[in-house]
Formats: sequence, C-alpha cells, structure tokens
Amino acid sequence: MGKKSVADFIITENIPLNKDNYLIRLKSPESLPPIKPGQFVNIDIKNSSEIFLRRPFSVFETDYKNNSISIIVKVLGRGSKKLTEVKAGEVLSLVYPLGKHFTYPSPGDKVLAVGGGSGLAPMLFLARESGLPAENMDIIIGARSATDHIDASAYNKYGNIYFTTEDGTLGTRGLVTHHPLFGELANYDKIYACGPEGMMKAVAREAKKTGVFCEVSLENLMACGFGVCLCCIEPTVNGNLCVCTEGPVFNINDLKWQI
Amino acid sequence: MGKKSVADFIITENIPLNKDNYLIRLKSPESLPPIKPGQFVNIDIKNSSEIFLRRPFSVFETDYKNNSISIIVKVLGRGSKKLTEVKAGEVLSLVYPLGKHFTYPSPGDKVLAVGGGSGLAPMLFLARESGLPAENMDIIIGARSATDHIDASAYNKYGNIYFTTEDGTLGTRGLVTHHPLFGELANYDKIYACGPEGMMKAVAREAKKTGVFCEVSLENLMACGFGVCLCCIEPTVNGNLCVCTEGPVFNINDLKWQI
Amino acid sequence: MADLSVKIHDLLLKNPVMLASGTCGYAEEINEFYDVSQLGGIFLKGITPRNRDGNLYPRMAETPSGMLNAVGLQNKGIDYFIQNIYPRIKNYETPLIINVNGSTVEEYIEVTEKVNELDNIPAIELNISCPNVKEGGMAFGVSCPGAEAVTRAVRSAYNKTLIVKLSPNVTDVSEIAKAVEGQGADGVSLVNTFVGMAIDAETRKPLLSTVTGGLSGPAIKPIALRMVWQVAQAVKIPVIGMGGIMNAADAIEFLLAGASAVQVGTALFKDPFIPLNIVEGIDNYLLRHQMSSVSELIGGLQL
Amino acid sequence: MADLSVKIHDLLLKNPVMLASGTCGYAEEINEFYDVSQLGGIFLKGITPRNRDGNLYPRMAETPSGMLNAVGLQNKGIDYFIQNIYPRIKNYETPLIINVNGSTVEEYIEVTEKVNELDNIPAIELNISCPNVKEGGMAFGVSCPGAEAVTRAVRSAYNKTLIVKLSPNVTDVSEIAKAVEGQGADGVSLVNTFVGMAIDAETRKPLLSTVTGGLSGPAIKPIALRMVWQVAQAVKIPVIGMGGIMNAADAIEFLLAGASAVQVGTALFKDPFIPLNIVEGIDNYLLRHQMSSVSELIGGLQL
Ligand SMILES: Cc1cc2nc3c(=O)[nH]c(=O)nc-3n(C[C@H](O)[C@H](O)[C@H](O)COP(=O)(O)OP(=O)(O)OC[C@H]3O[C@@H](n4cnc5c(N)ncnc54)[C@H](O)[C@@H]3O)c2cc1C
Ligand SMILES: Cc1cc2nc3c(=O)[nH]c(=O)nc-3n(C[C@H](O)[C@H](O)[C@H](O)COP(=O)(O)OP(=O)(O)OC[C@H]3O[C@@H](n4cnc5c(N)ncnc54)[C@H](O)[C@@H]3O)c2cc1C
Ligand SMILES: Cc1cc2nc3c(=O)[nH]c(=O)nc-3n(C[C@H](O)[C@H](O)[C@H](O)COP(=O)(O)O)c2cc1C
Ligand SMILES: Cc1cc2nc3c(=O)[nH]c(=O)nc-3n(C[C@H](O)[C@H](O)[C@H](O)COP(=O)(O)O)c2cc1C
Ligand code: FES
Ligand code: FES
Repeated sequence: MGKKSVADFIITENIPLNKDNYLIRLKSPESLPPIKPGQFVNIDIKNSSEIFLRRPFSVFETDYKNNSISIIVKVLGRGSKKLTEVKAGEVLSLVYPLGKHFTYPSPGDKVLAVGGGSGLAPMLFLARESGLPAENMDIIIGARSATDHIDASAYNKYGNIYFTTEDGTLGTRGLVTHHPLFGELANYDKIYACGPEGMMKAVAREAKKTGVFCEVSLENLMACGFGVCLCCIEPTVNGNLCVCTEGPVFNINDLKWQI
Repeated sequence: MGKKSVADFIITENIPLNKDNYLIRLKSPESLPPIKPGQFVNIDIKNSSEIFLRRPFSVFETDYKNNSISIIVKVLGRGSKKLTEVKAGEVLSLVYPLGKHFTYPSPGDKVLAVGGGSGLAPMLFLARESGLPAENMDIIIGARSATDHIDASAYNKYGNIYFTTEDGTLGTRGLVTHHPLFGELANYDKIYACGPEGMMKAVAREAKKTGVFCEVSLENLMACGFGVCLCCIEPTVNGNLCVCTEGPVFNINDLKWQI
Repeated sequence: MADLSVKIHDLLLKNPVMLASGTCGYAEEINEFYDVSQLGGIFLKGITPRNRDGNLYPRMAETPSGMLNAVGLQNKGIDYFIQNIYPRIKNYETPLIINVNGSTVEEYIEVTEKVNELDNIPAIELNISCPNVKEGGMAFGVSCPGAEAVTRAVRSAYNKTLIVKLSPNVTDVSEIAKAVEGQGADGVSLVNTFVGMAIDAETRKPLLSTVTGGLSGPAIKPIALRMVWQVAQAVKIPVIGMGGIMNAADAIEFLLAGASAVQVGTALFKDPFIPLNIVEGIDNYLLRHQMSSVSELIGGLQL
Repeated sequence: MADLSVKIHDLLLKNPVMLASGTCGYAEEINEFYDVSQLGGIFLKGITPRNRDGNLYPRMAETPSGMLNAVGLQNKGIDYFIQNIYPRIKNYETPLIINVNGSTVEEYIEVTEKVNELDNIPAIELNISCPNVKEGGMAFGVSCPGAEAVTRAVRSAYNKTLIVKLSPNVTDVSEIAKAVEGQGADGVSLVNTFVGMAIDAETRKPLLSTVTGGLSGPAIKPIALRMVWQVAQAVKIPVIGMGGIMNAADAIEFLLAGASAVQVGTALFKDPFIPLNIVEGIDNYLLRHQMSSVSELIGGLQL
C-alpha cells in the first residue's frame, strides 16, 4: 500500500449533472499522488449535526497539472445531499488515495464496462485511462429513466456508449443485462462493473456463464476507509476481506455471491 | 405568560460592528407579537455538529412594520461564532418571545443604564423604548478597550452616552463603576444594568448603597428557555427561580448576591 | 388518519407520543405553544413530599448530541402541587401522570397516597432512577431488592395505573424490569438519564455543581433503544420507551423494538413542537406502509 | 516542549496518547499516514487463539455523534500474528500492546502464554469487555467473580505489564476495577463500547447483522469520563481512559479526571492524525498554563 494522506481540498466547481447527480471538482493543496480507476477518497462532510463519519466516493477524473480531482455524487441520503450543497471556494477534508484499482486491460483487449447509479464515475475513468482505442471499449450505462442519465458525450472518444433505461425512455428498455451486447459476451476479454449490488450481480452472473474475466467495484458501508475498523468486509474465497483496502475492486471469482 | 412561538426567521442583514460584535436583523414569517426590552429569543444554530442546544440572545430592536427584529451577537464560543457567519437569505429557527422585560421608568424618572459586553443590546433597546426625554437617560457603556466599543451614536437622541474602557483608550479609564456618574447615584430614580456578572454585581453594590431601584438582566446558562428544564435557576428571596421565565430581569433586592 | 390509539394498562392514549417528566414542567409551559390535548399524555415534573430547592447552579452542560442535567428534583412538594398547580391543569384533555419521588420508601408512599386522591391523575410514574439526588432515587433503581421494595410498597398504596421508571445505569435492565413486574407494576418506562460528567479543561473544574449529572438526548438513543428491546422481550406488561427521540423515525424505532408508547424529553428544549410533528410523522408512515393502526408497529422489528 | 512522558506500571510512554484496540489495526495502516513512533503506545486489534471470521456484514451503523460496531473480533489468531505480522511491526519505536481475547479462561491463557514470549510486546490488555462475541468477552467483564477469574489466571501466566480493559455496561464499574486490582492487574483501561442498537424504521430491520453492537465516539464521552473519574478514585493502579476522545481538550479532561494516559479510538476513522494533534495540543496547554509536565494534569480536577 502506498502512502496515504489527509488533506484539505478546495472546491473549484460543483456542477449539477441532472436532478440528483453532481460533479464536484476539488483542488489538492499538495502535489497529487498517482490515482487510478477504482480508487476512492473518503470525505468529511462538515457542518452537519447528523453526520459523524466520512463518506467514500470514487475518483472520476484526475488532473495532475492542476493537482485536482473530481467526483460524481449521487444524492442518496443526508451525507450525499449535504455534500452536493458545497460551493466553490469551500474546503473539504479528504483521506486519500484509498483502495485498489481495476486491473488495466492489456493492449488489444476488447472491454465491456457497465455502470449504473453512483457507479458511473469509475467506469468512465477506466475508459479514459485504459489506453485502448475507442472501438475496443463498449460502455453500457443503465438508469431508471432518461432523466436519470447524465450527459456522457464527452466520453464518446474513449468508447462506444450505450444506454439502457428501465422505462425505455432512452436506449434499450430494461436492465443493463438486457442490452444486446450481453448476447455477445464471449467477444470480450474483460468486463468491468460498478453500480447497485443487484446490477453488479446480474453482470457477474452473465460473465460467469461465459467465463470472461470480470471485476466489480463494491460499495460496502465503511467507517474508516483505510483498513483498521474491519466494518466493510466482504466474504471471499480468501476469508472476510476489507473492501476498503483489499477492494473495492474484486474479481467475481473471488466473491462468494450466490448468483 | 403570553403565547409563545417557534418560527423560521429569515436573515435580512448581518453587519459586523467591531471585531467580535455583529448586528443580525431577522424577519419573521408571522406578525410580530409585542416584544419589550429585556426579552429574548432562543436560536437554533444549525449546521454544526458541536452545537446541540439553542442559544439565547436579547432583542435589540423591533420593527413591527417589517415584522423584523435585530440582535447583537458577541462572539464568545462555538455557537456565537457560528451564528455570526449567517448570511442574508438564510433561515434561523427562533423560540420567542421569552422572558420578562425591564420595569419601564415612570414619566419624569431620571435613569442610568449600564451596559457591557453582550449586555449592550437590551440597554439601548430600553433607552429607545423608555419614552423619556434624552436628558433623563444616562447610558454608560463599558469595555476593555476602545476597539471593543461599537458605534452607538445613533442612540444619542435617546440618552447621553458615556464610555469607559479598562485601558483608558476611550472615555473614562476603569470599570463602569469608576465613571463619575456613580458619584451621584442618588440623583437617579432607576438604574438598569446588563453585562458580565462582575459588572452587574459592581453596579448592584453601588445601587444598594444608595438605595436606588435597580434591575439587572442575568445571562444564566439555559437549556430550554421557556421554563421547563429548571437549569437556569437563580437563588432569590423567593427561592430558586428560572431566569428564563421569572427573569432574565431581576430587581437586585430579590437576588441573593453576596455584594 | 390511521388509528393511533394505544393502551397502557388502564390508560387509553389517543396517540403513543407523550412528554417526559422533568422536560415539560407541569404542562402549562408547553400549552403556551399549542393545545397539549393533542398529545398522548404528559408526565409531569417529578414531585417529592416537600419542597426541594434542587442542586446549585450550574445545572447543565451541553455534550456531543446531548446534555447533562443536575436539576436534582427541584419542586415545591406534593401539597403545593395539589393546591396551586393541579386546579389549573386538571382539565387538559390528555392523561396527566405524576412522577413520584422520595428519599425513603415512606416518602414515596406519602406522595402516592396523596396522588391517589386526585381524580384527574389516572396514573403515576414511580421514579426509582433519578441520578441527581443524594438519597433515594437511583439508589433504589439499580438493584432488584431496592426496586422491588419501593414498587411493592407503592403498589399497596395505589390502585390506578402504576408505571415504574427504570434506570439505565445497571448491568441488566431486564432483571430490574422483571423484578418490578413481579411486584405488580402495570408498566415500565425507560430510560432515565445515564450518569455522566463534564469538565472544563481550561478552568480544570467540573461543569456541573454536582460534578456528575444525567445524560440525555440523541447521544443515548442507541443504548436506550437496546434496553427497551431487551425489556420488551423480558416482561409482559407494556413498555414506554424514551431516550433521545427527536423525530418520527426515532419514535417508530422504539415502537418496533417493543415499546407501546414513547416519551419525548430533551427534544422539547430544541423545539416544543417536536411531539406533534412525531404524531403526524407516525400517521404518514402508517399510510405509506399501508397500515391501519399503530399497534401493528409495536414489537414489529423484523429479525 | 514540556515533559509529556508518563508511566503505566513498567511501561514508560513518551506521551500519554495511545491508539485504542480495534481502531488502529496492527499499526501498519496508521503508519501509512505517519511514523507511529510519535505515539505514546498502540493497542493492537484484539487477538484470539485461533482464526475468527467475525460477524456477518453489515457491521456498523452511524449514530448521533457516534457509531455502533459489530465486528466480533475478526482476526487470524495468535499464531498467524506471531509468524506474519509481528516480524513486520516489532521494531516500531513505541510500545505495542496486545489486546488478549478468549471464549474461555483457557483461551485467554493460551494467547497470553504465547504473547509472554514476544520480546517486543511489553504489555497486554486483557479484554473482558467485548460486547460483540457470543461467548467470553463481556460475559467475564460484567461481574466481579468473572473478572477476577480471568485476571487471576492470566496474571499467573504473564509477568509483564497487565492491563485489564473494563466494560461500561455495569452498575458499578469501580467494583469491577477493585476486583481486578485485587487479582494483580497492573492497570485498568476503560471504557470499552456500550451495548446499543439501531433500527432502520423504513425496512423495520436492525442495521447490524447482530442486532446489537458496541457504541463508541463522542456520544459516550460524558459517561466514559464519569467512569474513569470513579475508577481513578477507587483503585491505586494507573487508569487509562478512553471513550469519544476527539481532541486535546477531551484528552485533558480524562487526565484531569484521573487517567494516567488515554486511548484514541473512533476518532481515527475521522482523521488518523488526531492523536498527533492531541499530543501537540497537550503540549500547548501545558505551556499556556505554565506547567512543565503532563503529570501535573493527572487527577488535577479542581473540586
Ligand atoms: C468505495 C466506494 C465508492 C463510492 N463511490 C461513489 C461515487 O462515486 N458516487 C456516489 O454517489 N456514491 C459513491 N459511493 C456511495 C456513497 O459513499 C454513499 O452513497 C454515501 O456514503 C451515502 O451517504 P449518505 O449520508 O447520503 O447516506 P445515508 O443517509 O448514510 O444513508 C442513506 C441510505 O443509503 C445507504 N447507504 C449509505 N452508504 C452506503 C453505501 N456506501 N453503499 C450503499 N448504501 C449505502 C444507507 O444504509 C441508507 O439506507 C461509494 C461508496 C463506496 C464504498
Ligand atoms: C437571557 C439571555 C440573553 C442574552 N443576550 C445576549 C445578547 O444579546 N448578545 C450576546 O452576544 N449574548 C447574549 N447572551 C449570551 C449568549 O447566549 C451566550 O454568549 C451564548 O449562548 C454562548 O454560546 P457559545 O456557543 O458561543 O458559547 P459556548 O461555546 O457554549 O461557551 C463558551 C463559553 O461561554 C460560556 N457561556 C455559554 N453560554 C453562556 C451564557 N449564557 N452566559 C455566560 N456564559 C456562557 C461557557 O460556559 C463557556 O465557558 C444572552 C444570554 C442569556 C441567557
Ligand atoms: C432537565 C431534565 C430534568 C429531568 N427531570 C426528571 C424528573 O424529574 N423525573 C424523571 O423521572 N425523569 C427526569 N428526567 C429524565 C427524562 O424524563 C428522560 O427520562 C431522559 O431525559 C431521557 O429522555 P430524552 O433523551 O428524550 O430526554 C429529566 C431529564 C432532563 C433533561
Ligand atoms: C470498530 C471497532 C472495533 C473495536 N475492536 C476492539 C477490540 O478488538 N478490542 C477491544 O478491546 N476494544 C475494541 N473496540 C473498542 C475501542 O478500543 C474503545 O474501547 C471504544 O471504541 C471507545 O473508545 P472511542 O470512543 O475512542 O472509540 C473497538 C471499537 C470499534 C469502534
Ligand atoms: S472501512 Fe474500516 S476496514 Fe474498511
Ligand atoms: S432554561 Fe429551562 S427553565 Fe430556564
């Protein structure tokens, strides 16, 4: 594990992406260490009597020139709500960088990345960082309805983006696994997924059937985020492992999911 | 006791008066009930994990036309600090109106009002509301140093304002009771004081010597502010009384101060 | 509107939200904000046989998500109450319950016998858990023999609803609950405050005149909830839960854990309207979850 | 810089700020943030004779100014520790203390005997207060006979500094402290977590897989401080205080109440640097109050 820090980042931007997703960009006071897709930061959401612990968020973008990172926050409860109310100029304390990143695809690999809900950020980060040509990278983004989707067109240059919606208002109707690409899974060398547990399990089920390499990023509840409390554990073939240090990225073959 | 309310006031102004005093003006959503000098409001200082209970502040001005009141907040600890960071447009919950007001002077009375620290607000409010001609109202304002004083010149029309400073940088050097007017206490019909306990006790001592009517406004620690918790009690000749409902204004003859 | 009524032995409450003793005076102070007849019931400030001045100032200290108090049962005694306060409040249309205190078993009986004569007081809450008095109070409530002795004596002097208020400052609260149930208590209420302490690091002095005091507020909620759950499983009589309830979700948690009703205490200091908000919130919850009666919630924790 | 060193029996600490067991792993995780040799001492994650998987997920719930945990002593057992972890950490220049756990007295002895052989472990903390295990743990710590039995057995198997960690879930913690002092404990540490519970009102389910768990954090500070004060008056051996310490003022309050040193636990989850800030804060405090040594603070409460 590399060196970890606690630092006061300055908010430089807070951009609403849709009704409950926000892009927050933060600038580090110190020079940014290498951060890779799947790694996360743990944020102290101040000024609330209801929030005691930090909240973990995946890194979405890194900008080493400006020592800045961004995250995408989906409003879920009191902490994420409060976080999306921050204004440029305010300061947030981050513990970072945390967790292990996704296994990078090898040159020539054909990749499928599946993101939903708050799991979108690491998938897009991975698409950008993968080093693969766009034609080798398929990205499925799932949501309930068209209005729950965010504009990901800036990422077209990193891959082919497909949408699914449960109500059919954008892209394929149904869950991510109803997308036609899931009919041709054997074409892929690597599958990655991040999002609600149900979605990741569905993806894992399909990947397992075809035997394709598949990594998922878990969002277990965390207290510390750096491996000391043992609250975030996930049962694996190697015993109960901490999602915050041994994950959040796991190969589905290591998990004990009933799928 | 009249009817009491809990209401969300909107901040209309927050004006720094000097390095640690702020004038905060708030507008009520409902029509303002009568509020008199000595009465107070109990404010919920939100957005802080460190503050659980409300904080009491004396009313400084009332403006029935605009349903607005103002308070003067002196930064003392975490709550008052946080309170002075509010911005126009924000909302604060107030429990009000609380406590008993000062006994109004009778027409023709000669009055001495002594204020210090956070006790200034009710003294100036009283001066304005007393109905007395300015020449009948002497006001001594005490502070540590000239920079601790606030500009009270707007109140010159309600009374003669005198300053004392402990370091002699403004007005008479020394404590309020070192002011020459304390040499002629017998000239007054009523003396009022509000401020640090030591100051009020010194005033009370002088008042007692000359036998002049004297009321003080206490700032005991409060939990509820409306008479249910019995935390704010002050020993009096009538037993332990709640400062929030039987006070905060007391006649010094009713107190059991060792002076 | 769903059926919010609950029964605590002979007491029929229009809703399960009551005010906790010592945090709502004698109901009049809350009635200055709104009509208290909208509440399920009111536990009046603790009463002793004779006047008590209570402890010296300062009596309170703010703590993380809570507060300490060291009031020490300041009150003017039962006779003063009967002559001066009772006539003013007895017609409020909600059960008024007297919180009975004493330094000795005899003193508890003395208050109880007088309360027994009051037509408009349908129940008493026997306080064997006050941590802020030198004699009596919590001393009785932290051992089974002590709790049994007071309960037995008071039971024999009282024929209306007898609720015993338990202390959380014990190793096994369900043992104490069973002990008082065995002596004829009609219900138990818990928790009273936890013994705590606060120090001013700068002055190096305690923040309370009594050094220690009683901790209340949201800070204690997880422990209070656990105790209510334990006690509800241990006894057959109704349990009234409290400790840090600030909103409807908190109240519902206590009901799910097995409380038949709840008391709201320290929350009143933040906002006296909280109990009414809770009543409304429970009603909304029942609607949202397609339940017709609050009784469906009681003990409804899904394990 | 003032003299911050304190002594706990044979243990000489460079400062009184230590890390609490179960909140700092095996020190390596904190060492990724800063050099842990700056700390007064480190209480390693609780160890049992053999591997324990701990409880099922979910294991934690946030509460007002605190949290509940139900980890259940997940660890790989003492042998794994000695072979795989000890060699990596044994040269940290601060006392490493092993938190010893077991389901039976024999299990406690089994761990202790193995730890006794480790040159770089100058002390053990006997955990008779874990609320998250079905057998052993808190069951020993809530009665004098139970606490005495384990302490006596472990004392006879151990000749370095023996600290016994007390449970706050008792009626009278000073009785338990006296009991373990009587059996040869060299110091006591308190408090472990309070048994609490959290429910999700919407799903009507407990938030912890185990229903109840241990409450820690600032919420418990007032109760922990009171217990430390009581115990410090009851025993002659050194007391190590903890429970909700978040900053230097909190730590100083525990010292004033009679603790010779403190442990920082849950605060680490918010910010692993807090212990270093506390060391600095205590030093500043001593300077400001013209004291030359931290020992002047210990038990310095002005009554
Ligand atoms: C490694 C990691 C990376 C993450 N990355 C992102 C991200 O990039 N963007 C994003 O929007 N969110 C992300 N999350 C989830 C985010 O941390 C939670 O949404 C947030 O902590 C919820 O806090 P809250 O105070 O709003 O919710 P609360 O008010 O605490 O809870 C609201 C509800 O959400 C549940 N909940 C709380 N935390 C989580 C969680 N971690 N996972 C699942 N359910 C939870 C609670 O049990 C409760 O039912 C990530 C989580 C992890 C562990
Ligand atoms: C009836 C009444 C009217 C008041 N009017 C005003 C006013 O008009 N303007 C104004 O600035 N202040 C006024 N105060 C005082 C004000 O309420 C306190 O300064 C404030 O509550 C302090 O809160 P804090 O969180 O900043 O301090 P804390 O961080 O809570 O405490 C800081 C220090 O101040 C002490 N302290 C806290 N509250 C009080 C108090 N009420 N009296 C004395 N010491 C206290 C604490 O013990 C501690 O030592 C009034 C108080 C009362 C009771
Ligand atoms: C200021 C204060 C005074 C109290 N006085 C009494 C009392 O007289 N009798 C009693 O049984 N409980 C008394 N209590 C305890 C409360 O009734 C209640 O049990 C406790 O505060 C926990 O509930 P809460 O967290 O909702 O306040 C008092 C509590 C406070 C805060
Ligand atoms: C996640 C977690 C795990 C813990 N594990 C242990 C343990 O293994 N052994 C032990 O003696 N105490 C354990 N504790 C208790 C702490 O050491 C400490 O006694 C308690 O948390 C109170 O201090 P705090 O409020 O500073 O956290 C644990 C606490 C937490 C929060
Ligand atoms: S969150 Fe603490 S170990 Fe993972
Ligand atoms: S502050 Fe509660 S009675 Fe005065």
